[in-house]
Amino acid sequence: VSNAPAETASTGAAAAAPAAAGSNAEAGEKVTIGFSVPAADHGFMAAMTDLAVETAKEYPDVELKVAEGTNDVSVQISQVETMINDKVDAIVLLPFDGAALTQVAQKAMDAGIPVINVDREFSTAQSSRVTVLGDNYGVGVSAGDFICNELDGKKDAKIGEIPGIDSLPLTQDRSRGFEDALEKCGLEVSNRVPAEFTVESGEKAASNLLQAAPHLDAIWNHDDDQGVGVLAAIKAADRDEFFMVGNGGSANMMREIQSGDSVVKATTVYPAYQAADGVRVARLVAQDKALGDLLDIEIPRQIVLYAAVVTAENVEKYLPTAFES
Amino acid sequence: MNYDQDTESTPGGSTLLEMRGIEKRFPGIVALREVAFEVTAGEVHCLLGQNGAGKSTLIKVLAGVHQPNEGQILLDGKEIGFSNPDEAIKAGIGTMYQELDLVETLTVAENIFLGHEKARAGFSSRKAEHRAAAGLLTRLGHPEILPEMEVGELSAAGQQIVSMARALSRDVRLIIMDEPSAVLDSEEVRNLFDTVRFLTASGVAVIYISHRLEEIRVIGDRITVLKDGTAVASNLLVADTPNAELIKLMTGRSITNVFPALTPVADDAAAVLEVKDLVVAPGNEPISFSVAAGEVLGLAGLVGSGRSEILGAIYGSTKPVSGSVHLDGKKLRPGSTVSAVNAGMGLCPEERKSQALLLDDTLAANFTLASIPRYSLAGFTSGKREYQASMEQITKLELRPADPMREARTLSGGNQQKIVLGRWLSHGCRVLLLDEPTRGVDVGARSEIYTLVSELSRAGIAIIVVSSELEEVLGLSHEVLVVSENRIVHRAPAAQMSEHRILDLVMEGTTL
Amino acid sequence: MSTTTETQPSRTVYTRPRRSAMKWLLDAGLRRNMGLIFALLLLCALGAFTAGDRFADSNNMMTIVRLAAVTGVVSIGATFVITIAGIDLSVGAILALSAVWATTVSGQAFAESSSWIFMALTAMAVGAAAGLINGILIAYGKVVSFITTLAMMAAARGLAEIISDKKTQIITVEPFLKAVGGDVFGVPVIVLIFILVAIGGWVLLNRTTFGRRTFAIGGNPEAARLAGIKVERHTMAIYALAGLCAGIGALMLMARTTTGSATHGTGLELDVIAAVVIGGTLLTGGRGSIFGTVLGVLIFSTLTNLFTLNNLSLSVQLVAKGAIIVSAVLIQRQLARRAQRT
Amino acid sequence: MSTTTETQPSRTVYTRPRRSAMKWLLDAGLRRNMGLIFALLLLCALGAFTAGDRFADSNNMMTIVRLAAVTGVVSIGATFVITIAGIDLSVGAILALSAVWATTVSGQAFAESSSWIFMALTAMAVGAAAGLINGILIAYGKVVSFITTLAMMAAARGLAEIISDKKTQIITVEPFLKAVGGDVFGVPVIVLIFILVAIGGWVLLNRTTFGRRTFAIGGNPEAARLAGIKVERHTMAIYALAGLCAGIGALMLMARTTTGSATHGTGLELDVIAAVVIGGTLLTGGRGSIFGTVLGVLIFSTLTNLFTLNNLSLSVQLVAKGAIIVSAVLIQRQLARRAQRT
Ligand SMILES: Nc1ncnc2c1ncn2[C@@H]1O[C@H](COP(=O)(O)OP(=O)(O)OP(=O)(O)O)[C@@H](O)[C@H]1O
Ligand SMILES: Nc1ncnc2c1ncn2[C@@H]1O[C@H](COP(=O)(O)OP(=O)(O)OP(=O)(O)O)[C@@H](O)[C@H]1O
Ligand SMILES: [Mg+2]
Ligand SMILES: [Mg+2]
Repeated sequence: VSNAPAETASTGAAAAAPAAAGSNAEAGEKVTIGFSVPAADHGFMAAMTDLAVETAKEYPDVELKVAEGTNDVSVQISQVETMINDKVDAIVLLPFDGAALTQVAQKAMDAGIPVINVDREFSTAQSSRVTVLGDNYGVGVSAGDFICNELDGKKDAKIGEIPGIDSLPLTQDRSRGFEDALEKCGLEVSNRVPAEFTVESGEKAASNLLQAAPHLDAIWNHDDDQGVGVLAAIKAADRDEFFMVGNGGSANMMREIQSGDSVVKATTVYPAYQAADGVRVARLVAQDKALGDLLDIEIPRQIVLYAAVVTAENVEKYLPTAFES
Repeated sequence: MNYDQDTESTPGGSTLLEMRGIEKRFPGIVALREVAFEVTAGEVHCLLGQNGAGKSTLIKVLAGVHQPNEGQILLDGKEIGFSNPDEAIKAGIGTMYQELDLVETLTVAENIFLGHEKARAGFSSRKAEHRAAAGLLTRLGHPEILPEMEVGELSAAGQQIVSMARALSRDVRLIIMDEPSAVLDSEEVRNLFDTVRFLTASGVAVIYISHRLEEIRVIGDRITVLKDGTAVASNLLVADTPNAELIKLMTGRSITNVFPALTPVADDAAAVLEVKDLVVAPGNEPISFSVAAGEVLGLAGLVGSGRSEILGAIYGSTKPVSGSVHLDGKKLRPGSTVSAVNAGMGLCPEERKSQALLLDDTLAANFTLASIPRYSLAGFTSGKREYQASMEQITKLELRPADPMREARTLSGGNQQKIVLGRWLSHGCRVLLLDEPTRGVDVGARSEIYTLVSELSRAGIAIIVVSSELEEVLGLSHEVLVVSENRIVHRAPAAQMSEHRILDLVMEGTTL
Repeated sequence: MSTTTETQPSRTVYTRPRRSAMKWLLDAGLRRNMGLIFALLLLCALGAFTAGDRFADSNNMMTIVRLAAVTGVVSIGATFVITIAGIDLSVGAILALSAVWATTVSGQAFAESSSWIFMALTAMAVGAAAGLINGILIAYGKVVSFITTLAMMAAARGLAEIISDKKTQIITVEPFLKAVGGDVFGVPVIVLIFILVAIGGWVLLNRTTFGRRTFAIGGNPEAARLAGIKVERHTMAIYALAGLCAGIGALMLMARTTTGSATHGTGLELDVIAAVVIGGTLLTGGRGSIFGTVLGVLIFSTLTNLFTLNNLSLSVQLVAKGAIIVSAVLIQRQLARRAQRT
Repeated sequence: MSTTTETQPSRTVYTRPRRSAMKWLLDAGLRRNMGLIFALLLLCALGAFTAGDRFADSNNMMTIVRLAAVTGVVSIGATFVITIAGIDLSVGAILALSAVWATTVSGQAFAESSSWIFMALTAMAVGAAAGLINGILIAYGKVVSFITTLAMMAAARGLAEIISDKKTQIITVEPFLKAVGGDVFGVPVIVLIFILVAIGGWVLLNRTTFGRRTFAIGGNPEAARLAGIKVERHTMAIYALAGLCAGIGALMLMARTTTGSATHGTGLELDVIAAVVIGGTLLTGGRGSIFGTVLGVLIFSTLTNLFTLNNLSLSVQLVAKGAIIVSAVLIQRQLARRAQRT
């Protein structure tokens, strides 16, 4: 993504070292970057926003214009319109709904402002200069594969799934990947209760799920932040006949994995530093630079971040890079 | 009227309260100007004046509801000022407001003790309150009003009794009664007077406001007359001041003939309104009668005898159990006010505030409410036509202030009543139902309304009048229906009836 | 025929004291909304001060109005509902349902083969129909509006999700996007729609018998009933109108986003009620101001714009928003009181 | 009917017909909530029928109540607010602010070194203080409650984000989790808190001077003022009470989730108002029922549980929820009407 090694780049203020990024780190011409995201109504989104803002502060040549976080596409469109009027040099856009923001992104591109699309994809690739994505389908597959492996051919295993906001395409992609992976080993999801990415909703969804399924073998929880609530519910119900896989890669979950006596056995890394990377890329694009380690003199069109699986074996390696949700 | 004559002499007690140079301004109007007013302990001081003269405003200043712009209030010779009602209450001033000031969703006992609940450490003691409330109500002659009843379920008269009980529930030195008799019948007014006498005998002063001069004669000691916000006469002795002089003081003219002569109904006049076997509520007897063009029919009876309910069933505001109503031979849809209004019927309901007025809207909007389409072209309203119609009614009814763009809320009680009448006058109906049309209306306007009724009847309109003042029913109507306990017990030409006869008929009709 | 004419042959003609057009304008709109106008101007001054030309730029102004347009149109409908002391929590969900219904595959195919107008009509019809259901339940079923529209909010949103299978429907009918998403003489069509709906709403509320009855029902439903007004039918019509406005809002949002989605209009109900209430329409009914509503919507969208132009942290923006809302209302009250005194 | 043995004829005329004391009692409590009880029983029957043992299981019942507890406590406070014809949109945000304030690092460190009670007290104090600010603005500033609490909703949420730096604060004070998150004789403490608050709320509303005045202010504020009640002070106290309840809700949610977070209580305000209104408290004020509110909260939480046990998709849940809400109210009305007729 950036020229820095992934681990250090991802931690924002803590470890990021622009100096390591070679010549790209040197201050270039001053650029203004517009930044618009959905409301920080859950921990992951908040972490993502914050990392981006922190990252921007590291670069003296970047001025980041943060628009009010909103889940109203109409408002978000207007924010982008305002940025276009404002003639910013690049826009980092994490759309509430990718398809709905496509047109206005196109408008920005047409106006000569490069748009960096983060996390939730536009409906046409031409509407952004670069797309930085987590691998949502891949995350689902990883979680599914891990569960298949752990259960080791156990038939009729009961699997619970606690997705996040169900109407988001990224949730749908994750579930699809999960289903596909389970299918390969002959399993399927027996109970599925969506939460809303918040601790509170996670606790509520899990409480009900545990009642609906008197016995479970595994749970996949889509989001580590809501996972804190899920764990609280599991403790309250005093259940431990199953194991749980998370997603997101929060420090909390990694510590759970590390402790060894938790139901949490693994989590997939869904990087919260996507937006931060988006900001870095935007800076480079605006300053007309390339990614230092690639021969390509242009920034690539799409960057899909790798979805690693964190387990007790490799948690030491990932913990320092994890975000505090 | 035959209230028991007051034989007490005017008490020469000490001055309890004095108001000096009171001035009260509202946006766009000066309601009180340099008013001086005094009350001595143990007297009944009557406050007279036309609608909008400022009576209610004056007593609200006294009760701490309004703060005067100028002037002083002295209690026992010491200057005081009330910045809120609580302070006035604490100083021993109890008030029965003109517009009933009860919380309809609370029970009788809860209303009586509101603000001074019987409680131990904050926990209310329902039993003690119920006992005390029942005691007060019995003392007022109404043990049938149970303390646990919700006030909203009581009739207006019942609510007035509760209001009275509330004023008595505190230690008071002065009680203000703003038109307490407006919703009461003669029987009940007598009851009220007994209470007033009991109070004055123990040294409590009473400020009494009413538009019925006979009542003043019976209960009052001294009179202060307000006109357009100024006191035109103060401390007149009741015994020395004839009615004619009072009327002159209030209105600036003399009114002699109260009830205009009725034009007899032609023998061949067609029945406009026919009521056939109407059963108003489950268990009631069916009622039938008809009213001819130009006829005024009075419904006489005691409060709560069911007169308003009969009007409601005819008008369609409540759905009758069975039976039918015909207007010009056409059957009306039962339970539909739309059908009644379209056929040419109009109703002035008894509770103007809750049933008739748009308090926050202009007078013009209130006048035209029933005939909105008439003041519009192809669905678009015409301000000019509305203004014209409103001004006509304002002039005709002598409404004050004469400004169609004023909010109805800011008008005095009597003037608000005139708005409702004006609504149907400008609408123009074949049949007009008047439920207590002169409630709270001053002498001058009252005679205007009487004249209006006779004019309307001459123009061929059928009218039904309900009034708790038997004199009014008798004076206005061609024929009288006596109603008792939801039944029509008698029908006769008004000329053959008297107040006594009606009361006798009512008693006979009452199942004991 | 008024009896007055019959009994009084000579009829005096009363002429309304002449008010100059200027004074009338002051009275009708400006005076009462002085505080709001003041608050809006203050925000603009703040914008000009903090963001200079970038704020005062005509493009930026158009952006503000464009943002206000969707909420604005829906708020006009809600003004009627709140004027009769009702509340409509379902407008956001109805908007989503209308948008999704109009953009389903079969619908779009039909629109493509015939005319884009059908897509627009579908959205409006669906909105009006959902509003009508609200209206029937409230007026004839006597279920309180809060509960009815809360239920509709859940049901319409759920139905929208089912219809769209939770997928964002991309609009492929180009003529629709051109027509509703385009410009006329440099003014975006959705802004024109907003202006038209606002003017239409103002006339309907203040200059027609329909509006007169609306105020009457809001002020005193019992009095309205006794005066022969069809309170139930009128109430039903008003909720249908609010639904229709949500449908119009749907097609505007469709053009703006080039999509139909079950997530459209999430949280819109609160924005709408806030705009209407800030605009001076009383939740207790009987008073309503379309002009005030438009100002309310503009205030909120200017606020968003201001925040976007300046570089406040998201959390600080929220705190500031709260403080600004309360101050705006306090200023409004202060000015209104002073106006009354003079 | 009591007959007077005085000279007058018996005049039972001031009263509308005729209800015995027994019937009155029935009316006051059970009868009025009959429809709700019926709806809840119907839901339970449905649960037992579709999910059998899993539904009727005592653990499951406890889960339903446990999930109802937070919303329940906050709704008790809101019942007072709505009884005086107010509205409080800020409870969710206040809850978040209280939770975050109590769980900041320094706060937790202090609690750890002294007593966990301080954490609980902090949450309640913050809630009450925020409510007090609402109350002052509404009662003395005369800003309508909708606007004030809308502003507080934004401001409190923003402040919570600033304080928590948008991070989920994990609670490390074990004694707190043990005390509030634990059980007493098999009953979760948060359920006990819910029961206590409900009983306390009921007593306060129905058995004290405070409650009496609350009803009076809601029923007719002008009459209450004329009766010498300090309407402003009382109004202020009620909003503070609602804030306090949100603070209690915060510490319950903290125990339930073992965290404090600025996202706590998102959307809670609507759930709360819905529960209160379904429970028979009128938005127009003057009538409020704590028992009804508790039933309302239980109905919603049972509904969610039912849906989850039956593995319904969220969209279908939404549609069903809408339909069930409206039917429940229609049934309620039908029953009430029948009760009136007999
Ligand atoms: N709150 C108010 N705002 C504006 N004007 C008011 C207000 N209250 C009263 N007025 C005006 O003050 C004048 C006096 O009214 P008031 O109610 O005292 O009359 P009143 O003598 O009691 O009449 P009535 O016999 O009809 O009750 C009227 O012109 C009325 O319109
Ligand atoms: N809506 C109602 N619900 C229940 N009882 C009612 C209702 N309206 C009237 N009543 C009762 O019916 C009886 C007849 O009342 P109604 O108002 O018709 O009497 P009235 O003769 O007009 O007396 P008033 O002068 O008090 O209006 C009374 O006992 C009254 O309390
Ligand atoms: Mg008066
Ligand atoms: Mg009557």
